[in-house]
Amino acid sequence: MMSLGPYASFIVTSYAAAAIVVVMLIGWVVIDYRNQTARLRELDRSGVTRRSGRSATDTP
Amino acid sequence: MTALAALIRRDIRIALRVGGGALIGVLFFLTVVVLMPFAVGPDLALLSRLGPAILWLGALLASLLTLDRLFMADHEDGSLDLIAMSRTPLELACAAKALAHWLAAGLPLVVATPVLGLLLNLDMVATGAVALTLLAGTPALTFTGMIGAALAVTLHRGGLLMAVLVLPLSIPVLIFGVAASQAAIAGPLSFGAPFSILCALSLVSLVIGPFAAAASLKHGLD
Amino acid sequence: MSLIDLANPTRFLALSARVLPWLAAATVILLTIGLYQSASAPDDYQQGATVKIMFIHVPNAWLSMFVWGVMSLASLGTLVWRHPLADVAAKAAAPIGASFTFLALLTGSLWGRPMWGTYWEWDARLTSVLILFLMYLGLMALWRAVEDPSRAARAAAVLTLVGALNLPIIKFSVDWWNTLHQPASVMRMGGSTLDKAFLVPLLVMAVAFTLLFVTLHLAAMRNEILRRRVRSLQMMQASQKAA
Amino acid sequence: MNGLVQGQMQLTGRGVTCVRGGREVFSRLDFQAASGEAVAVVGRNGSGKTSLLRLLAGLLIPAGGTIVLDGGDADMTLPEQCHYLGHRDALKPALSVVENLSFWADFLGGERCDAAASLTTVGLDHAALLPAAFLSAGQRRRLSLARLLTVRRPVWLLDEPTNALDAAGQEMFGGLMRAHLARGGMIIAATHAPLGIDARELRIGGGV
Repeated sequence: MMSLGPYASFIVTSYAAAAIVVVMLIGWVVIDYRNQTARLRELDRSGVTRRSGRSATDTP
Repeated sequence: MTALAALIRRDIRIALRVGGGALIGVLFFLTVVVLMPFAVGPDLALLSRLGPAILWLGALLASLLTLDRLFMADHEDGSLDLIAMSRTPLELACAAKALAHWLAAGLPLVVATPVLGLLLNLDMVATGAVALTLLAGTPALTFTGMIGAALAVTLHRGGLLMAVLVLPLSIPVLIFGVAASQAAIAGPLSFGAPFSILCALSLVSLVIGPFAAAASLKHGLD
Repeated sequence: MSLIDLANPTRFLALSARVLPWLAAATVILLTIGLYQSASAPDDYQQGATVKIMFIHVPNAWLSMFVWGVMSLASLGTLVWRHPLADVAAKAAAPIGASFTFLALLTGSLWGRPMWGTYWEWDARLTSVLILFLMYLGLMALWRAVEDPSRAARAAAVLTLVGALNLPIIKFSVDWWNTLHQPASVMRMGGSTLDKAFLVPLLVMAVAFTLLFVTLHLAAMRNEILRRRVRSLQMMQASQKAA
Repeated sequence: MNGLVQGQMQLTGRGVTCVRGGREVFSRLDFQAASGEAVAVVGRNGSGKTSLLRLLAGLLIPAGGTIVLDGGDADMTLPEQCHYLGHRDALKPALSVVENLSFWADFLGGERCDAAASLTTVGLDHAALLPAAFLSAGQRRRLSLARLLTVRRPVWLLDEPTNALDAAGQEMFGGLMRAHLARGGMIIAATHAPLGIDARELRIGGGV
């Protein structure tokens, strides 16, 4: 373990905060993606289709 | 009871959804507080002395601005007519709406206070004191401001007129809120006396606000 | 691959799906290298180990401005070419930019505490970043306040561009308002004053965080496109059955 | 679809006078309506049709005269036994269709029926989970009608109820009104267009 000097807690807090915020951003993106695709699938099942006639979920 | 619970639930839901104003109040609070040092100067000693006053003024303006639409939105889409006709007494419905507004827009101000206290160089005790006085005092702001919101419906005018009507009513809350926080920080007065007056003001406004708002709404529905 | 192809949302979804894993992998690798290098960087003779905070503070501060730049470009796309993908790019960037700005503020104040003895100093640079943060929040509030995304996009684009023009003015005013600040160190005229031992990890971290932003931004843009697809399908669903 | 109305009801207005903004809208108006009866309030623009409905709903205070409901629920005032369907739809665009409807059902209280069933009746079941902001004017009107079905009230006060409804919607609405009258309900509607059911005409404001 490297020595961080008298202000170790500040350094650790900074890195931890950065990690938490980044994890939250990733979580937001992933959960949002799941929500939207789930809603798209639900709409697809209830028979709503886009004007072009393609399925709503076909994201190649 | 279910009627009032339904009303509270609906109002909170609307405030939190797209287009709702719950978090804009906090943002306004933040902005007002951040602007202060630019006018006063970055002197930390001065800022920490003015801190409670700045926070209280910011909270006062923020809660007032979001109150503007409390009854106006329901009036414009006709909901207010149905609320007035219903079996629920209009006074209780008004109280429920104000409570929902406080939960969605007033409570976040209290939660944001510690962060702003940091910016104004307040220490833990001072920040805690200001947050506590805001917790006790913002209900009074909401419930007196509600009278102005109801008058805005009656007069078909919101915004500045409402501010002019309501701001004088909130002077006592401001006086005792700031006095209690200052007492907790510097003394020499005790914290208890102004704080209990502040709580009393909140309780009184809890009673007077709904009755006054309902009375003015009843005459403003045509 | 022409720009027109990229501009089609369906094409964009397909392309971004192929690019995203590579971007994510590159981000992880660079972040690992950067973190290792910043861990093994020596202590500063003045600041001691607290200099390590710089390795995340500076990239976040850089991104806080870079993201606004990206949003300004996207806003130009919205206003000049009226391109829907530009709206999507601008909207998806705002929360990410706000997060990075928040991190810049937080790490800045954690760095400042050992140096100045207080978490917050109305120092010119911190204050400018705070104003930038407020502008991000205002922009997000604007996106939330308007229900119709294409109408919100117009307003947000105007606000973003005005903000971009205003930022130097704000920075100048704040500098003038408060002359008690440290001199800028990385971009100083006549070369950097930072030692190479700090500069290399700093640059690696800056690139890694920029890649992180690009990855997140791309993913958020995909979500936004899907959200709009859901919205338009729902509107169709509302009108589909008449009686 | 069982009953809500306790016996016969009679709504009587005697010498009702309405003054708004210092102007006398109508004066000494006598009218009555009974259970199972529909009254169509007609008259030119500005003759006070909406004002009459709002007087009945208790939203305006009459400058003179009396309005009495005999035979209803004695514990409740007239407005509490009325449904008021005004020009404005009392819908929140941020809430979904079913959230809007179930809020009013919870708030208005009293005897109620299934919200999903009334959405099906008015032809909005496919849009139940969508935000009300996505609805067209006609669909918003249909959603307001679903409120009248979900919460049972003996008296319906309708202000231009067929506005924005298409032909199929008007036919559906006619059926709803006939069913309401058959259960012993009462309808008072201000209208320019034909109501679609047999109704006694109440002409106010003179003229043609």
